Amino acid sequence: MSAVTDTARASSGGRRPLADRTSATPDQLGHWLRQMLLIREFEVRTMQAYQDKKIGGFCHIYIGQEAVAVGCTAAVRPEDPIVTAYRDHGHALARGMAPKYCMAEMFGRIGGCAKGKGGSMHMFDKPNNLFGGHGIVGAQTPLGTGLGFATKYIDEVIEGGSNRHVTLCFLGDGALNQGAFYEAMNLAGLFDIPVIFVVENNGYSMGTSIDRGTTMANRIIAKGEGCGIAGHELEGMDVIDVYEGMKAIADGCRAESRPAMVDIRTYRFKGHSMSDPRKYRTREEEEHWETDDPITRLRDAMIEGGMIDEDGFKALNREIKGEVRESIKWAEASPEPDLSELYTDVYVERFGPYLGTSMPQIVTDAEENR
Amino acid sequence: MSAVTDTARASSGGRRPLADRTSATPDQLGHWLRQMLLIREFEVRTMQAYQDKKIGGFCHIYIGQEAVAVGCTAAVRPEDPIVTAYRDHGHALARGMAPKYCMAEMFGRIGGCAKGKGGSMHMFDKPNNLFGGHGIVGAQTPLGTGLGFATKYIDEVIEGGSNRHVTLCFLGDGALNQGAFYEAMNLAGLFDIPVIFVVENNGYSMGTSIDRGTTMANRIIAKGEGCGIAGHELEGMDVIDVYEGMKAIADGCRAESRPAMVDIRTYRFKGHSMSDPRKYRTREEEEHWETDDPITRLRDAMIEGGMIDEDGFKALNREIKGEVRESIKWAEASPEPDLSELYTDVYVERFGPYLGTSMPQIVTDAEENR
Amino acid sequence: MSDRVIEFREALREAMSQEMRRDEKVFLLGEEVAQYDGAYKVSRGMLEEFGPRRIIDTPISESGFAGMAIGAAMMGLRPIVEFMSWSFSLVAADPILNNAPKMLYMSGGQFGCPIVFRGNDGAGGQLGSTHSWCVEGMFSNVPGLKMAIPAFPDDAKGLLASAIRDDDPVFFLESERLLAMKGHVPEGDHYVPFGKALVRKPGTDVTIISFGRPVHFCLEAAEELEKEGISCEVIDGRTIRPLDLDTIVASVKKTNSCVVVDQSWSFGSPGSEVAAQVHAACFDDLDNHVMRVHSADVPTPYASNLEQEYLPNARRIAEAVRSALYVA
Amino acid sequence: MSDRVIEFREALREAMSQEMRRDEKVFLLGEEVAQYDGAYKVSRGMLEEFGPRRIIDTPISESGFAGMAIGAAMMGLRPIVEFMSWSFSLVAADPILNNAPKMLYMSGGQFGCPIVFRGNDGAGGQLGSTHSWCVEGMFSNVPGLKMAIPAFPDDAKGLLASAIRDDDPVFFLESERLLAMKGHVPEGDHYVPFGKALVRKPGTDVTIISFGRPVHFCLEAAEELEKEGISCEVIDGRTIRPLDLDTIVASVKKTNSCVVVDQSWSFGSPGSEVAAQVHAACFDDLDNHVMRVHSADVPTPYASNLEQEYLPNARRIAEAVRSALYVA
Ligand SMILES: Cc1ncc(C[n+]2csc(CCOP(=O)(O)OP(=O)(O)O)c2C)c(N)n1
Ligand SMILES: Cc1ncc(C[n+]2csc(CCOP(=O)(O)OP(=O)(O)O)c2C)c(N)n1
Ligand SMILES: [Mg+2]
Ligand SMILES: [Mg+2]
Repeated sequence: MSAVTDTARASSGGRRPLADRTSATPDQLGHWLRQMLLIREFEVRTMQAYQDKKIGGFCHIYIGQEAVAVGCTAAVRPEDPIVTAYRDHGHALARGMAPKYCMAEMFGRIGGCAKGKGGSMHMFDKPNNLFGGHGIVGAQTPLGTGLGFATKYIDEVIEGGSNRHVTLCFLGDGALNQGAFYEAMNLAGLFDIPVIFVVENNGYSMGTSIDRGTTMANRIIAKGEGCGIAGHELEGMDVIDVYEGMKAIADGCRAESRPAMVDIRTYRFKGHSMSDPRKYRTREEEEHWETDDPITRLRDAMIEGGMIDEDGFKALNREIKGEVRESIKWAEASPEPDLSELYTDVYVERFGPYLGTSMPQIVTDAEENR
Repeated sequence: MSAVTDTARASSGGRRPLADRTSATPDQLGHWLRQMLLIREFEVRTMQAYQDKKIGGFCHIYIGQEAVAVGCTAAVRPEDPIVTAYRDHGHALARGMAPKYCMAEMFGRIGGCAKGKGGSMHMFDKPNNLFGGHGIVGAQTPLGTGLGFATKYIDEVIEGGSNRHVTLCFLGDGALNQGAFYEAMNLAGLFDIPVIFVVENNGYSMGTSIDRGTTMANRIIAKGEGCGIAGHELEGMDVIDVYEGMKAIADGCRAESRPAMVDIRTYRFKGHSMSDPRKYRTREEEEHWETDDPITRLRDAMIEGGMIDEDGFKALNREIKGEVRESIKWAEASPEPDLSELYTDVYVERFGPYLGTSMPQIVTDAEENR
Repeated sequence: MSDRVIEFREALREAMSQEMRRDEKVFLLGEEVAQYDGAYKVSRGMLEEFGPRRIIDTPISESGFAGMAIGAAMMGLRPIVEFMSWSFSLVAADPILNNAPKMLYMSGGQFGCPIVFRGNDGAGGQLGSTHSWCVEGMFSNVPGLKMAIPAFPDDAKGLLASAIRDDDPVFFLESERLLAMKGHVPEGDHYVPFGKALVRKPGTDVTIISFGRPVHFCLEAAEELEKEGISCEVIDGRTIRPLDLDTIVASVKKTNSCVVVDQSWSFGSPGSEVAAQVHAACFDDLDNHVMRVHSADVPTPYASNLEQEYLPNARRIAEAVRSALYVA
Repeated sequence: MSDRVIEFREALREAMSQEMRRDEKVFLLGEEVAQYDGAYKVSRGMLEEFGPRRIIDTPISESGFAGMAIGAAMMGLRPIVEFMSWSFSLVAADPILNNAPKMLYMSGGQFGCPIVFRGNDGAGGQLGSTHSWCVEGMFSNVPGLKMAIPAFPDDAKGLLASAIRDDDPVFFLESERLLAMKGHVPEGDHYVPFGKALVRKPGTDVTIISFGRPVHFCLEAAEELEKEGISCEVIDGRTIRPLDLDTIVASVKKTNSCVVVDQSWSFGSPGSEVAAQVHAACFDDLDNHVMRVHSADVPTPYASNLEQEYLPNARRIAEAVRSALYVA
């Protein structure tokens, strides 16, 4: 049942030329570099804004894990659903959400992807098939199974064809210990649902290292195997490894209409949330991982491959910095939601004090652009 | 991590003499035969009483599975906690509950083990360390982990010694699919809790055969392995197999203070509950299992071993029939709870309309006999 | 009124089948709903008509399959989730309370949850403490969901059909004790709107308002009281969210006294809500404070005599009415 | 009153430490309670004092560890279960609602559950819909449990110490927004009994009753209203189960008007319960119906301005008081 894909891991440290390692075109590679840089810069500015009290609530920074969201998203199609947990800015950007909607959401403004009602933990993007951003640990996993169920139902029952979709359901290693995840896996295994449970295994849930909270910490795919689900292990600090590994897995799940579980080893360079002093891990450990920066990795490989040079990289960086700066300006300019918004989106139907629903700008903009 | 104990299974069909198969004394064997007969007779009369509307609510009959409760209970000590699901009459009797308390409980009488407040699904016996009888599928599994936690805490933290207990936590194969079970296993594995999850695998949860509801149906111990818990498989239609298998497992868990998961293959000869027409399985399948009757098996082996003869067996049977008849009489004679009982046992403390708590007869009798 | 008489459970089935024929996006899932025809035979025959892709047996994983259905609803499908009993929905509390009723809000209007959760609710069959939940006592507190609770077969069909067509999540509370009840039910399309209570029996002396199965206890009590010369107006609330306060208030302004009968525990319940709202809306009309009849404030007992005493039975309702009217 | 001033979170810690020193059967478990010193530092230093066998870090498995603790309580141990937030207790709804408060009843008095569940409750930090539950809105409906909700540091200590010594399961609701609040707290043994409300501010014109954090909003509003010549008596309920109706009624009989302020959603809440009970007990004393101030009946929004408007803030309380007193 289990099939550990170690190819990627073996190759990841290697110095093999890019062309041997991936079928991705220079354009694709450039796009990934751009996306990872965008996430990085976005998160840096997010931390600043949080410190400046422009962002409230809980805020979880994605820095260090960029290769996971970018590589995984690249491995599936835009129409394939994605759902994730609360550390979700990276997924939103990788999925194609314009940074301004994401930033405005955290600023609690009407221009936010959820009109400021969701906040950092709840990024939704209907035009880009991102189904949230969910704050309760593990809660997104049955939803993920349900998204996979739905695409399969639509493809096979309603349209009478065969399965054409695969769903990505991201979760943290801490979510491994929620019963909901186990039930989600069993259902996916039982009903042949094309959903991939992507564990972003950064080794910690808040201050708890994986081995302190999770049995079989060194081989978590055993949990998937208990539900008859094929497991795979990937290194998560190199976007090419992630992409190549996930591409094969996703293509397989789509073709066979089966679930999979992937253990992607990664690291969050920052604290759990904005208030975490990170006493539970050593500076050495952090440095060890920081030398494995996914952005540096891809940049170096592309420079080596002659696809970009230092100047080009700097220009790209500048461009992205500008873009993020614009997003902040846009967010700041976006008004607070009108107080009447308190009573919209509670029910689709309008009754009593409830004012029905209206689409956020992210949706209306997307419809106009279509 | 996994260790499948196939010895028992291999031997179960065999014709090896009793002495080779077990270290149990003739007295022990006789006791088990007696207990299995008691459960069988008790359940037959329970079914009648249910049909006569003397018993209400849901009622789940244990006939066919007697060797499991009897063999498992024999493999542990009286002070070891036991907890189970709603199909619990067999466990109560095997644990030593006098049939009258059990019957009176189902009759809804004050003499019942829970003063008639619990009913068939909720058999509790404090003097015999039976912690219920639980109606919500899977809910007893975290409790089982907690009982094991508590014995270990008492043994090691409060008394400063080493672990001396092991807890038996029974569950049906249907409970394999509840997240609570998964969390219970992970916690047990993580905290080295001496609890054995005994799956009474009768192949069905209501009308759902195990493979229709459960992934890895042919090797469910993979679910334990996902939580780092050693798995064992036992045949459940021969009490000697169950006892020998469980004895080794229980001794191991006690000594190492570790959990285990046991898949015991058995069959319920009757419907899921009293209202089940059993359309989901064939008469052939039922007959196949009925020829494997655990009582016949032990009786035949004991006759062959010269420990009992036909007449002795008949006499035993008569004696047990009388005992169960008495229990029904006793239950019928026991009064309905006084209406004031509605407000007892809600809170230990007496306040407002609440009348505090008082112990049921099963406890006061036990204290007197001490 | 149609003169065709069918069982409550058949009425439920008709609503589901009708909507499934109308809309391929609708499907039914839950434990034993397909091959077993439903633990209470509500879905009998539906597997045969709609096949295993749309009538789906699930494992005992309420949290998993409720969450799965919510995910499917986010994609625009319209699942009907059967809980064999609402008592088993506690293990699914997070998806049904934290996801379904809040998804639309949290996503700023992007993803709604057109989903129906349905199953047996309430005590009454000696099922003991864990199996006798009246979840309206807790779940009606939560905004974002709607809650319907039919007491008669025609409403069972009409409310369920409306629930399935509703774009918001609906908690649909049935009573196992009523499933075999027969009544006139319209054939063909039949939709009962949410938020419209029904006067089941007109009267002049007191307003009795209830929801679901206890409506029958109220009618029983009303009949008894009629013999004593007390004329009761019995209102069947039909939906708890939205609550039709207008119909209740109109009645109380006429009768000047009110008894609310709610099968849930008293504390912070639909019953206390109705009492509080009636007091607020009819402060100058009431001759006495609103009386409340609930299940006793204790876990549900198994013993038959205790359970009968526990329930908001006709005797206790009649007593409340007399005391509302200052009749010794 | 002691003149030592400590934080609310320290008061909680003192209660736990004191009881753990007194009784080896008491232990604390939950996510991040040990090595991390608690997500909100309530248990800071306790690992050091009591060691890892009694201060236990758990995985993110609320259903599992709550159930585990209940099993341990059945064996006579006295666990304190920390939910990082009560919002996360929904995944543990079954064990905490179906097991703990019913075990004594179902077992006919054999097995009680001396257990405390505690953690942050309520909105107020822009945490959004899933993380802002006021679980008293739902859970207070359930008999068999007790519920305490301190608003001041001294009560935090005194109520928690009482909760740990209580033989029944206690749901203990803290507020993250109050953890840093400082106040006089007695050193040494300090037990506040359950079911005794406290008049936080005496007054003559109106009774304002509240629970937990909104008590502070009430005091704020009372101060404002004082300037308008309105004298408010503010009652801090302290426990929701048992509810101290006597203190409330005594006050209402004096003031003849009542406002209840409850941070949960309105429908079927502690607020509606208090309103209904006050109407029943003070029908002839009230000059107006009981006014209620709740969180808005919508999922909790993230945006700061929406959240402020959502909460039962001082402005909304003052408006309710004025309208209770017919002051335009
Ligand atoms: C059910 C539940 N329990 C607890 C929490 C609080 N909490 C939020 S994130 C988190 C740690 C999760 O760690 P992991 O899944 O590894 O994700 P990571 O933060 O590493 O991305 C915890 C305990 C929660 N949100 N939901
Ligand atoms: C959470 C929950 N869901 C559903 C039920 C209804 N139910 C009671 S028993 C049962 C089947 C359980 O089968 P299994 O665990 O195999 O035990 P067996 O009846 O075979 O002993 C179901 C679905 C329940 N009691 N609890
Ligand atoms: Mg992690
Ligand atoms: Mg079974």
